[in-house]
Amino acid sequence: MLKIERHTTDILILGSGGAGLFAALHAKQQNPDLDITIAVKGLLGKSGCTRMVQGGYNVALNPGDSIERHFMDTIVGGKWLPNQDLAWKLCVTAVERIQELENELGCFFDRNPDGTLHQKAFAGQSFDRTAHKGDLTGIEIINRLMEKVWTLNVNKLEEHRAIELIPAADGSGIAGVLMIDIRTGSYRYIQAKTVLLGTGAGPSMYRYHTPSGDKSCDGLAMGLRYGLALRDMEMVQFHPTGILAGSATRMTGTILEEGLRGAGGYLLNGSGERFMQNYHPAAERATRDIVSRSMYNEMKTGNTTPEGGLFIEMAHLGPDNVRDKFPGMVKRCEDCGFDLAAGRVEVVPTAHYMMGGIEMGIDCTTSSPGLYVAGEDAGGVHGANRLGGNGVANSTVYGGVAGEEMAKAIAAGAPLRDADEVVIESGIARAEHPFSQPPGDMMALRETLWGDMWDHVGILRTQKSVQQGQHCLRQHRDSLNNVGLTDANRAFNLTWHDWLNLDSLIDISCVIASASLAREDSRGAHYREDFPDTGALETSAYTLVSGNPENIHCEMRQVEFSIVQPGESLIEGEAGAPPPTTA
Amino acid sequence: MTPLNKHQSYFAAIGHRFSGVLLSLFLPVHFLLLGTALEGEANFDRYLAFADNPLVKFAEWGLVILLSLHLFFGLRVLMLEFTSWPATKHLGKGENPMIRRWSSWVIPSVIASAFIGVIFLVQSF
Amino acid sequence: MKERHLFLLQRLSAIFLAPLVVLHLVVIMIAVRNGLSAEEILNRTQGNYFWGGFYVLFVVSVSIHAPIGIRNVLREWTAIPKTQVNQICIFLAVIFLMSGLRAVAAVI
Amino acid sequence: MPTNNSNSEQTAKQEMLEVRVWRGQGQGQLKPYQVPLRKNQTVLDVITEIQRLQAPDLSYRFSCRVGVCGSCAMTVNGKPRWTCRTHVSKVADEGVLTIEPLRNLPKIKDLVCDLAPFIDTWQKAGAVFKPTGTRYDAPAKVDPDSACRRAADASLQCINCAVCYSACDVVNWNKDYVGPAALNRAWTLLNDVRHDERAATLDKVFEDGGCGSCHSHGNCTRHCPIELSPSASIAGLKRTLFTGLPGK
Ligand SMILES: Cc1cc2nc3c(=O)[nH]c(=O)nc-3n(C[C@H](O)[C@H](O)[C@H](O)COP(=O)(O)OP(=O)(O)OC[C@H]3O[C@@H](n4cnc5c(N)ncnc54)[C@H](O)[C@@H]3O)c2cc1C
Ligand code: HEM
Ligand code: SF4
Ligand code: F3S
Ligand code: FES
Repeated sequence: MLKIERHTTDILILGSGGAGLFAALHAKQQNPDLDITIAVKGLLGKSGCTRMVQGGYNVALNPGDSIERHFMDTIVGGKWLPNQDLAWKLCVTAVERIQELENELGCFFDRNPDGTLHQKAFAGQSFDRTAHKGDLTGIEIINRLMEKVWTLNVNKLEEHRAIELIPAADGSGIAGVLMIDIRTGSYRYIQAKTVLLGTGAGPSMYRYHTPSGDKSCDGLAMGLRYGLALRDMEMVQFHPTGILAGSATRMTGTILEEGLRGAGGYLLNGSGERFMQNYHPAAERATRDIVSRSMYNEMKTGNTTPEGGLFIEMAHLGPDNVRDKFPGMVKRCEDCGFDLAAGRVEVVPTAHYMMGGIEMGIDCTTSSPGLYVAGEDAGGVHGANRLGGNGVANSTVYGGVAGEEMAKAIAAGAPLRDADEVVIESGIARAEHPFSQPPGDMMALRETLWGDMWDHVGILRTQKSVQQGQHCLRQHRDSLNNVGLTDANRAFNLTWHDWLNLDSLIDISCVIASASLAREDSRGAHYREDFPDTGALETSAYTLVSGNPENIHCEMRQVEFSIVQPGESLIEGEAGAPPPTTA
Repeated sequence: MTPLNKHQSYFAAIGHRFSGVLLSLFLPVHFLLLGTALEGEANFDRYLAFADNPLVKFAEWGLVILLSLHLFFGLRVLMLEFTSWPATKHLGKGENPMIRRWSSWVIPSVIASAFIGVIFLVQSF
Repeated sequence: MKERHLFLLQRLSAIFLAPLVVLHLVVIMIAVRNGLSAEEILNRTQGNYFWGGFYVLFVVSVSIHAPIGIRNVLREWTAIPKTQVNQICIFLAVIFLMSGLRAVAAVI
Repeated sequence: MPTNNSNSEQTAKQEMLEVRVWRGQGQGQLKPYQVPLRKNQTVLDVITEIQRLQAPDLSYRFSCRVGVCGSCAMTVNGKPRWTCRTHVSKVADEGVLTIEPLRNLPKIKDLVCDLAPFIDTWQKAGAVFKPTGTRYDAPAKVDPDSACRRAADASLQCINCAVCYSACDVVNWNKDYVGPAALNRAWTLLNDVRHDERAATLDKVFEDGGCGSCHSHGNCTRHCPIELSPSASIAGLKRTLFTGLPGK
């Protein structure tokens, strides 16, 4: 048997995005004596997507705006699927959180000429409420947060990958987490009174995707195996303009910012013609889901670019003007060999965000005592669609909440539980599995998985396509189990981690497929060509998946309209309508 | 590991440093010999005769060059540190103009020092 | 004396030295023209308060400037411990100052 | 349906890139590989291709792949660079790439370094924000055109990639020197009117190994991938000796 190092801590946090770091901070603020450990797959604060946030942070700060407005936009944008209590708490706490970021942590957001915070417009919102720092807001947020957490006395397990949530032997709750120390390749078990899942989900099972390379739905996959239920998993948001540069570059799938379309950029098909006006009156300026869907339809006609996508063109706005207005994007394209200012760049819709996730209570609890969840790993806040700017608000708000709640739980006597050693052993066996198999073509497997999810469970779905997808997934599961690794050096063995990434991604792909099949309507990010109608809002139900991937169970649960009923509104005027101030 | 690719301002810094160190080694000697003038003009003239020795001339010539090199490179550092920089974020606009300007100061500094060395030679023979 | 004072002194002395060195270089150029003689030099300098002041300033500035410079070099390029480096540099400063002032006295 | 196969890559004779990669744990040497030259190819892509197809145990670090996380910096043909945003055609010297880990940092394995000593410099330089407000106050009003705010803005948004740290010879020479990135952050704090202990930060910045140790080599600024100017920030710090704290 392999030797496992064992440690004990009060609070174990998985992930160091907005959720993980805020949890550590707020737990320490509640009680500085707590022993806190952050385990993260990459480097602390340097991995995950919070850092990649471009547009900004939604918060109702302006006297002309209101919590109610923000809330209604969130509910209407989420097509009445959000858990309203969660959405309400998001909107309320965002105000306190952004002020904490500004005032206590030192984020320096952009200002209006009168010195107040500048807030810009994001599609689908009735007010200009997105606070930002240029077009790289995430760097400012996560750097300040990270600098703060560096100064706290917390144990940092960087480059540690969680591989299994370990229940208590007596079934009373969470006992700890099994992980791999990536740098040495050895196993480590951390026993903790409370555990936070903040691994940030991330739809990286699609051919084109935006999240950082360390995100592969590990948290969701572990949660599912552990017995937690996942909601809204069919809701995968696609961003319209991912760079398309061929399968051999990691640049493919990364985002060109939304502002390009907002400023008047054109989307062109393979023959260089605009097409968006054929799909929607707002043409290129329509919301993410509409543009992505239209682009996908256009691509289906076969009128595509050499790489099989479409073009974005800005040159008609004047190359110098474009260079001036979008220096970051122009430079990014230039670095990968494209001329955004004067030429055309190939783009394709790209999988961006998972609205779904582990079912969470208002205090970030899960169905298992001691186990908490926050950020993109959690489901229920956004429903069928996430507003641009609500993602980072979600991770920072609920990360902080989780930190406070975990500290409180410990003050109230949360126990250290004894591990179910059988699960530790099966967790290790699972991770060891590839070393018992002959090396194979993992590259090809990854590409086919990506392709199958993109083609069959992607932007447009039908019962047939999803079933086809499920069939493929079963094959991929078998193939993965037969692909192995040479057991030469386990230290920082990325190929081993590629295998483990695929393992998680295949499991969660099965979940997405199952939820997509269950939802027989089209709303938000989910579009069924065989059920194109939204369906009655009053009877809106959400999907809830549980079980193991070979034996998945999906049920539909009625949404509780605890604050506002479909047809009602908390505001005058129209939620989600473009703000009166913007062009 | 391959060493860092060397660049003009690196050579400026190294040149500045070597000239500074050599000057520092020479200067006390220079002071001491000058000080021997205390013991009368005769001594001092002996020193000057010694200084007429071609080898010593050659050394002095080197020191004049070192002094002017150190001067030019020193001014360069002072300008970089104490004059104001242009707006510093130039996304996509290439090398920082301040760095470029004071890098282009390096070669003229060397040429100017060499020129001063030539004048010294012309003057002393 | 703190690091910031040493840094400030070195830069200030450098700013001071710049014109002095320029002048000194010019004087050398003129002086070497006809071959040096003690008489000439001493004639120029003896009893001359301007040159007296000039060289005193030069000596004092260099005694500040050079040892601090050498201190950086020793700290960065040798393994000599910090306190010893400081002692060496104080010693250097004293040598510079003594020998320099003696020379000035000799020529004035 | 769209596919991602580009036929432009299937030219009869594939041009190859000679790549030499530093391999080892603690000690190591350059090992040669050959990778097909492609149209859209960053240095990170080259390394990825080697790991995926030729050397499965090759270690390197990356995360965002678009130049915001600062995880992927390495030494490429002698210069520190962010590899995810470095197009091969810009750096390949006659079809040859030499890829090594960053300088001035402890090596972990192959192309991966330990960034901890670099991260520690923030505290050493006193680059830690001390708040004047709380989460219950409205954000402070700051004139976006004030000199201070402009200075802070110009040096903000460092991605902590350690490229500057690795490019600076003084960091190599002087073990006590905190290096350009931390000093750059300290400068933004001095220009941040909301920062409570500006005087204390200034004191800390001038301690042994602080801004006085910088010799204005400028190599940090020359290499910073997002074109910040740590040299300018450090010069700003030095200038406070004459001007005092930057005005509000
Ligand atoms: C390019 C891009 C732009 C975006 N722009 C915006 C925007 O403008 N506005 C907005 O509101 N939202 C935006 N989002 C969404 C937003 O970034 C996320 O919703 C949010 O930041 C997620 O935070 P998180 O803390 O849950 O996860 P992340 O910040 O992604 O952090 C996840 C952490 O978990 C770690 N981890 C993963 N697996 C494991 C494991 N097995 N073991 C240990 N650790 C693990 C990761 O390394 C990472 O540290 C954007 C996302 C992307 C990708
Ligand atoms: C012409 C006037 C001079 C100017 C403008 C000048 C300027 C400077 C400056 C700015 C530095 C700091 C360099 C750095 O930290 O990188 C320096 C260093 C130094 N100077 Fe001078 N200096 C002058 C004259 C002298 C003289 C006459 C001597 C010696 C006798 C001298 C010896 C040194 C030494 C040894 C260093 C340290 C070099 C280093 O740190 O690399 N300087 N000088
Ligand atoms: S200053 Fe520039 S080079 Fe240095 S760490 Fe920051 S981003 Fe990287
Ligand atoms: S390269 Fe180093 S010496 Fe100073 S200006 Fe930059 S920190
Ligand atoms: S991978 Fe994030 S900066 Fe290169």
